[in-house]
Amino acid sequence: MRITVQEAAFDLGAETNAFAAGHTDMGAIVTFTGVVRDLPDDPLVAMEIEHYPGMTEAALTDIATRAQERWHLGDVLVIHRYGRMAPGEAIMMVATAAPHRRDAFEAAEYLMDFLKSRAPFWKREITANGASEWVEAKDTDEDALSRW
Amino acid sequence: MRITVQEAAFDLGAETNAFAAGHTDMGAIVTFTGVVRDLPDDPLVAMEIEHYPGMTEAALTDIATRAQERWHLGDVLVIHRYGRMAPGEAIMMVATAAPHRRDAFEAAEYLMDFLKSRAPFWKREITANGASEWVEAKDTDEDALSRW
Amino acid sequence: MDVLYFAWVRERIGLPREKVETEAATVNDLVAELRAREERYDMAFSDLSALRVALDQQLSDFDAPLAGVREVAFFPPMTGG
Amino acid sequence: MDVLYFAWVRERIGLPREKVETEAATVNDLVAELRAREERYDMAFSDLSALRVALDQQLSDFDAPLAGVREVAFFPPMTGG
Repeated sequence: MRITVQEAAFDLGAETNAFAAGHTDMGAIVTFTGVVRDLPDDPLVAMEIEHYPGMTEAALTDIATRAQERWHLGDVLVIHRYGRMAPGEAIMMVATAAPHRRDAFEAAEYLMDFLKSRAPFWKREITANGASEWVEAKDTDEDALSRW
Repeated sequence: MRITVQEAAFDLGAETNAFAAGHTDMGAIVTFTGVVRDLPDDPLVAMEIEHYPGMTEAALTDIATRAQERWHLGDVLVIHRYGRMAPGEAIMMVATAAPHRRDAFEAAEYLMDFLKSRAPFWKREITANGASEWVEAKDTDEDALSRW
Repeated sequence: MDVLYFAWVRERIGLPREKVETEAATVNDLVAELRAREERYDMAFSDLSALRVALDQQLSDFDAPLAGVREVAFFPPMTGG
Repeated sequence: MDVLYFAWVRERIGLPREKVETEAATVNDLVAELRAREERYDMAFSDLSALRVALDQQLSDFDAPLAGVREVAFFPPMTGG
């Protein structure tokens, strides 16, 4: 298991290759990547993410540990950034390796559902006029937890 | 949509980066990669995949088109190899880009479930003593289709 | 009509494709004609539940009509991914 | 006891963390003490349903006891991913 919380950008492809290369005994690799959306008519100029150092790593480790207890997994990777990032940049990724595809898929969805609502990150959107607004949590994200 | 059926190996990280870079207007990117399992005590020395040129591309395009009709997706990528590949090598990958993570995840699972049982590929395992055996289709793979 | 064989069907019959002159009305009729030819065909088609058929590169059924079909393919259940 | 504030809770209260001397038995008691201090605290804690609390970096509840707790954090619902 590798949990990384960092300010710097990461290379999705390089991380994906490194993760896959470390698990050639696993038949199935799933990745999820969250991206700051870059829409043509969007006033968004940046996303800022605040987090709770210490608790963030603990919460992500706890979520990943639960996933490993629940599914037959070879490994789990979570990378999540904080600080300021531009539209089009990757915010975070998770990766799962498993002998079977269903485990890899379900575990990745589980990681994402809990990461969204249980890891202490808060997003703020900075718009062209300099205004900034905290992103509100969605009821659908809280509801997503009920399926697990 | 890009559907590629090829004999050559592909670079999972490079394909993932290229796919993500082409869809910065999408918040969620999911990839699935199937790997020839490389187990320490496994007699497997190679996997050979036969396919049905023409029908393969048509079947994959049909599956991807159905996924795009069913979920809100920005794009779909399918790469599948045929011919001989060594343990540890990637056999295939799918990628989905969507505004929301649930669509990206479900569409990727749907693509995989149908690709497994409806795209004309046949795997053969070559063992150390030179014997080769066709991989048998699993009932669980056929059953997986019933959820869609 | 082009008849194609894949995977172990190809191996049992011993060739990947052949031209077949037939008046068979359905896939089942074509299978019966092929089985009557030689032992290796008879063996290959002995358990249809272990076989799939595609007509002009579309998955189909053994009771489907062959009118207008140019390419028939027989193969075991797929194992891609 | 260290009390931490994140996101708009931090902005409304105007600081990211502070030391608080308290005999509060529960999180609710601590919140009542803070609200009584100043308008900005009263505003920040006006709707507890919009807030979450962590005790020693574990998510908890407002009626949880504070005995033995060294770090309390208040923040809005998380929005990672």
